[in-house]
Order: sequence, then C-alpha cells, then structure tokens
Amino acid sequence: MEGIGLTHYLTLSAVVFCIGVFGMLTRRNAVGVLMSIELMFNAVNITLVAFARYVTPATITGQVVAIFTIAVAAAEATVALAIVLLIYQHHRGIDVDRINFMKW
Amino acid sequence: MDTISLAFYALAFLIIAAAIFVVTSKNIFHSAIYLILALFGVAGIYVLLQAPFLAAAQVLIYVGAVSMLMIFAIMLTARIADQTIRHTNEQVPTGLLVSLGLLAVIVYSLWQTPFAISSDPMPEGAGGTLGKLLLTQFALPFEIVSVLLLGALIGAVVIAKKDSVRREPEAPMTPLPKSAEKVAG
Amino acid sequence: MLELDKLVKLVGDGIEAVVTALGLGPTWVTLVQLIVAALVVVVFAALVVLFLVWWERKVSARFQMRLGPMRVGWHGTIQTIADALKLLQKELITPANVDRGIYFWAPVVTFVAAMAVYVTVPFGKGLIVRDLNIGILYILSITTFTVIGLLMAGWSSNNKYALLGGFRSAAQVVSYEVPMALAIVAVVMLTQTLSMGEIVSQQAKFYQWYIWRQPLGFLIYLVAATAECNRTPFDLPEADSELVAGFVTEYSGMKFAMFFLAEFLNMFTVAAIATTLFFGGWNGPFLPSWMWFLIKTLAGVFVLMWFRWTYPRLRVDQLMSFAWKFLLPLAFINIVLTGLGIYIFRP
Amino acid sequence: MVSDFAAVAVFLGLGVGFVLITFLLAKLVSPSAPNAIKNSTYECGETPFGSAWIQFNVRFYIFALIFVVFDVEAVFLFPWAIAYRSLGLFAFVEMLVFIAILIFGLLYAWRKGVLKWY
Repeated sequence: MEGIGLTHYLTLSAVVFCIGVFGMLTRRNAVGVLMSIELMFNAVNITLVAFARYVTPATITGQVVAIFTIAVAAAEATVALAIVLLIYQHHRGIDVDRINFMKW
Repeated sequence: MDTISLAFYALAFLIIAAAIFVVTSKNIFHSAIYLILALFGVAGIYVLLQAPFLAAAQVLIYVGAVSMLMIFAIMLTARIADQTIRHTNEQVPTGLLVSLGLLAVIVYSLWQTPFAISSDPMPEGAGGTLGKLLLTQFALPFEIVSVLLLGALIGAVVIAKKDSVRREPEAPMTPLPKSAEKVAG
Repeated sequence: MLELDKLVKLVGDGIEAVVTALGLGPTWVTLVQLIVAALVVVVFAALVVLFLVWWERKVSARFQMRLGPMRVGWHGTIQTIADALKLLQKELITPANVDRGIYFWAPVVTFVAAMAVYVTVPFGKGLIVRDLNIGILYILSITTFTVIGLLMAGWSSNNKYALLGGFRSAAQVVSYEVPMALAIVAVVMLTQTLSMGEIVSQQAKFYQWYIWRQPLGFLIYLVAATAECNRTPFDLPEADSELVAGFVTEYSGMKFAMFFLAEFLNMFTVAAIATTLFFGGWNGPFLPSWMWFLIKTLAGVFVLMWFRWTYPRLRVDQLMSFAWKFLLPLAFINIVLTGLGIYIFRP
Repeated sequence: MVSDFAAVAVFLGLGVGFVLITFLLAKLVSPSAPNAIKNSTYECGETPFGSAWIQFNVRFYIFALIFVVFDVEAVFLFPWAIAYRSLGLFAFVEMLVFIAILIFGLLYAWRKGVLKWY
C-alpha cells in the first residue's frame, strides 16, 4: 500500500454519498433536502474525476462527464429552488413532510 | 507520509466533517455555509486528482452560483427564528440504517474490486484538452447542455415569475415588544 | 539594476540554505518559501491599502477643489496610519442578536478571498508567487467567496439594513460577474491560455497589447469590474442615504476595517487584472518591470476613483437592466466578433 | 503542477491567521464595555422591532436564478476559448449555436419581463 490510490478517493466518495443519502431521507426543509442532493452529486463527481485520473488518464473522459454533471446539477438546483419558492408562496412552508398535495 | 497523502486526509476530513454538519445542523443557514465548505474541499480533491480546471469550475458554479442561490432561497422561505421546530423527520433511525448499510456495501465492494489502474500520463495544461474533447467527441452533449440550460432558464422564469404567483395576504407583523411600546408611548 | 527578481531568487536561495541546514527536506523549503512569500504579499497588501485610502481622499478632494487630509505628516501622508491605529483601538461591539459564529467569520472570508487572489498576480518579471495554469479562472473563482462573505455578514447581523445591503450587493456582484467573465473569455480566445504569466509574456511589445484587439472587451471589463468592487456609480449596496452602511452596518473597529481593507484590495485587484489582460502587464521600456506594473495598475485605480467623482449613483433597477440588457448582449457580440476576427485573420 | 496549489493553501491559511491575529490584537488594546443599549440592533436610533430574518423580495431571487444559468455557460466557454484557435470553423459554428440557444433564453426572460426590477 503506497500513498493514496483510486480506492481512497472512491471510499471518500462513498462516505460523502451516504451522508447525502442520510440527509435526503431525514431533512424536513426542502432546501436542506436539496443540499443533501448536492452532496450526492459531488460524491459522484469525485468518483468520475478519480476514474479519469487513475483508469483513463490519457483520455480524460471522466472529467468531461464530471463537468456535464456540474452543469446538470446547476440546472437542477435552479428549477428545484424555483419550485421551492413557488410551494412556499402557496403553502407558507417548505416542510417536505407536509408537501403532499400531489397525492390523491 | 508524503504531502499528497497528508493533503488528501486533511481534505477528506474537512469534507466529511462539513458534510455531516450540513445534514445535521439545526440552522439551515449554517447548513448552507457548511455545504460551501464541503464543496470547496471537493475542489481541493479535484486539484489532487490533477483536474484544476474542474476545481475552478466547481468553485465558480457550486460556491459562486448554486450555494448562493440556496442562501437566497433560505432567505425567501425560512423563518429562521423558528429554530425550535424539529429539523429532521422521524426517519432518523431508518435513514441512519439505510445509509450505513449502503456505505458498508459500497466500501466492501470497492476494496474487493481490482481496478484497471493505468499509468499513462495525464495531458498537460488546464482546460485545453477538455475544450477539444467538448467540441469534437462530446459535441452533441455539449449542445444538449445549452438546451438543458435553456430549459432550466425558461422553467425558472415561468415558475418564479411574479404574476404567476397568487399574492396571499401578508402575515401580520410581529407585535412590538414591551420595551418598544413604552418608548413609543 | 532595480529588477527585483534577483533579490527574490537570493532570498529564496537563502531560505533554502537555512532550512536545509536545519536538516529538513525540500518540502519544508517550499513551505517556508511560500510562507515568506505570503507574508510579503500580506504586508504589500496592507501598504497598498494604506496608500490607496490616502490617495482616494486626496483625489476626491482635488476633484472637489479641496485639499483633503493635510495635518498628519506631509500632505496628510500618514493620515491613514493614524486612522488605522484609531480603528485598532475601537471597541469591537458584537450586537446581542447576531448569529455569532457567522458574524465572526464573515470578515475573515471576505478578506481571505481578496488576498488569496495574489497567489497568481504577476507583479513583475519573476515576481509571481505561483503561475497557476488556471490563472485567471482561479482569480475569478476565488473572488466568488467575496459574495459569500458579504451574504454571511448581511445575514448574521440580524439587521434590516445589513440584510438588504448584503442581498443587493450579492445580486449586483453576480449580475456583473457574467459580463466580466465573458469579456475575459474573449481575451482567452486570443491568448489560448489561462496562465497569467504567459498572458503577460505574449504582450511584450506595445502593439501586442490585447487592448488593441479587444477594445470592446476592455470597456465591458472596466464597467463590470467597477460594479464588482461596489464603486460609484454602482455603490448601491452601501448607499449611505438609503441603507446606512449596507452589510457592514453592525460591524465596528477592526472587523469593519477588514471589510474596508478587502474592498480597497479588490479595487487594486481588478486594476491589476486589467493591466495583465489588456495593457501588457509588467512589460515596458527603461523602468524595472514591477514599476511598470505599479504605474499601470495605479492608473487603473485612478480611473475607478475618477468614475466615483464624476458619475451619480444609478438606481437599482437601472443597475440591473444595464447588466442584463446591455452589457451581457454586448459581451456576447464581442465574443462572436472576436471569433470571426480570429477566423478571418488567422495566420 | 499540483504542488503549485500548495501556494493557495498556504495563502488561505496565512490569510486566516493574519485576520485572527489582528482581531486578537484589537481585542487586547480596545476597550470593552458592552451594555444592552449598545448591543442592540442599529435601526437609525429607533428601538428595533421584530426580526430582520424575514422574507425577502423575489426580485433578487429571479436574477440569481438567471445568473446560475449564465455562470454555467461562462464556465463552458472557457475550455472552448482555449481550444478555439486550433479547432477552426466547426468550433466557431458549434459555439454560435450554443450561445444562440442561451441568448434565446435571455430574450425569453426579457420578453416575460423578469429582467425588469418593478
């Protein structure tokens, strides 16, 4: 075992991902849920960049995919936060446990 | 221990600690600040993985834009004074179980998998290679990103536009505290 | 003869000799060299700010046919030092209702963001701490922390003026960040690199300065940069008459001074970036390179001050429409024109 | 290359250290005599009422939403700008399409009136 290898980065990514999962499951505030999702996105990105570095360093495709992920995450955050705002204005709260008006 | 390992462990500690605070902090604004810290740490990890351009993109987009947007959203929605309400739902034990189980499975399989480590050199320079890839091999996804961004922009505009929102009567002002009344009277 | 790169090399070698003599490896040599470099930059930053504050007062006084500070030292030269000492002695008031942790860290974030930029600013020949390969993008990304710092300050103060000031400020800074980044993109199309050192070395001759090929880009950059440092005519976030002091309302003493320091440092930074990208950086005849850099950058700062005493403040709606309806389309047009130009005049 | 970024870490650390030492110094030499009035929130001499942590105007938010989209675009433009000269006409057309699609978004927002402050 010499130095830091691919597995170290992937383990870090796994830990961050699972923290994100925990937050997503337990947060009540919708913005909090979104933050947890951002953590999960970042965990995935660490994985992609780590693979780009260690498995396909010549063609850095992992980095390309990671930059697409960042763009998608930003787009997701934009729309999601706009929806959060709308829900807040209609229902005076963004507690995800109570946002059940799409249920019938 | 060499410098890279030291940097990795320091960053890993920073990211994990900040991430835990993100999901457990009672104050949602504090969560946002910890999230920024975690995202900055991830940028550091990108630097260690020789992806400096991605690190800069990470800081520009996540810290400069997405986190800021979240702070704005918190501003607009949260009544932060209500710190007394529970910030988590009743799924904490289940959530803990699920995420720890997931972690165990992932980590176990990670350490069992022999990855095909390649020792080819990374291309030098920042962004240039990425630019070429974006415009040749990944030209279609690249254009689709612009469509996606357009979709996000239109979606956000439609959803958040002022007159699409029904104006509800404002909540009554908080009554003046006793001391203020005395001064006013 | 007055070039400082020899001196820098001498000091670096000296550090190496001392650290190696202490029996420590090359990692420690680099570390100590970096710490010394960072200390030098901090001292330099403090001196620059002291000078700029005095200069701003003098310039504004001249524009208004006054004398400005005259009492402390020759023509008030050490007035700012006196002011700094005064600020140091002021009580650090922490209002009762603030969010203590964030209130404390906000000035730290703002100042560190303003200072960390200088890792890759080319002060002169051989006078660059590290020529990062993402140079200009690094500067853009690290300065985004300024926005976070002022949002933290505005939020944690629990004060209506501070909050409104902080959010106005953030909205303004991000609005002008897009045209600024796009103006820089147009320059990068010509330079084909992000490294600040290389961008300077591409502009060795007077006619190679990128301002000649990017006049529109420079104008966009100038306006956006003025707005980025919250200078008049874009100083709405701290419009005294409406918002008291904006996001710094609840800060006093040294904590206030940190925001102040960061603001003036940012002014120097945007002028330094303009010098590097458009005016050939430290290139110039006769004088030592660092002197050219300082002359050009201070001239840029002077232009910012000139703006302040010439234009009235914009209204907040004008400010936003100007960024989104005028500067942003203009920046796009600039990029397309640059692309066409490169394609047509390609050697 | 990675080692270049050690400079960034040193600068960040030293910057934080500098600010903290300054604060400490200020704490040592400055008087401290807090009282309830002094520590109250500043509201132009009036007794402050309510909390400042109230909801905020949506206008800031819409600009922030649009900003995120264009920030992502700017980041995508940087690698393109570096590689542009070596790629020729195809890259130029590709980027024109990219920019045109986003300008369409800007025009849409403009027409919908969200770029107006009032």
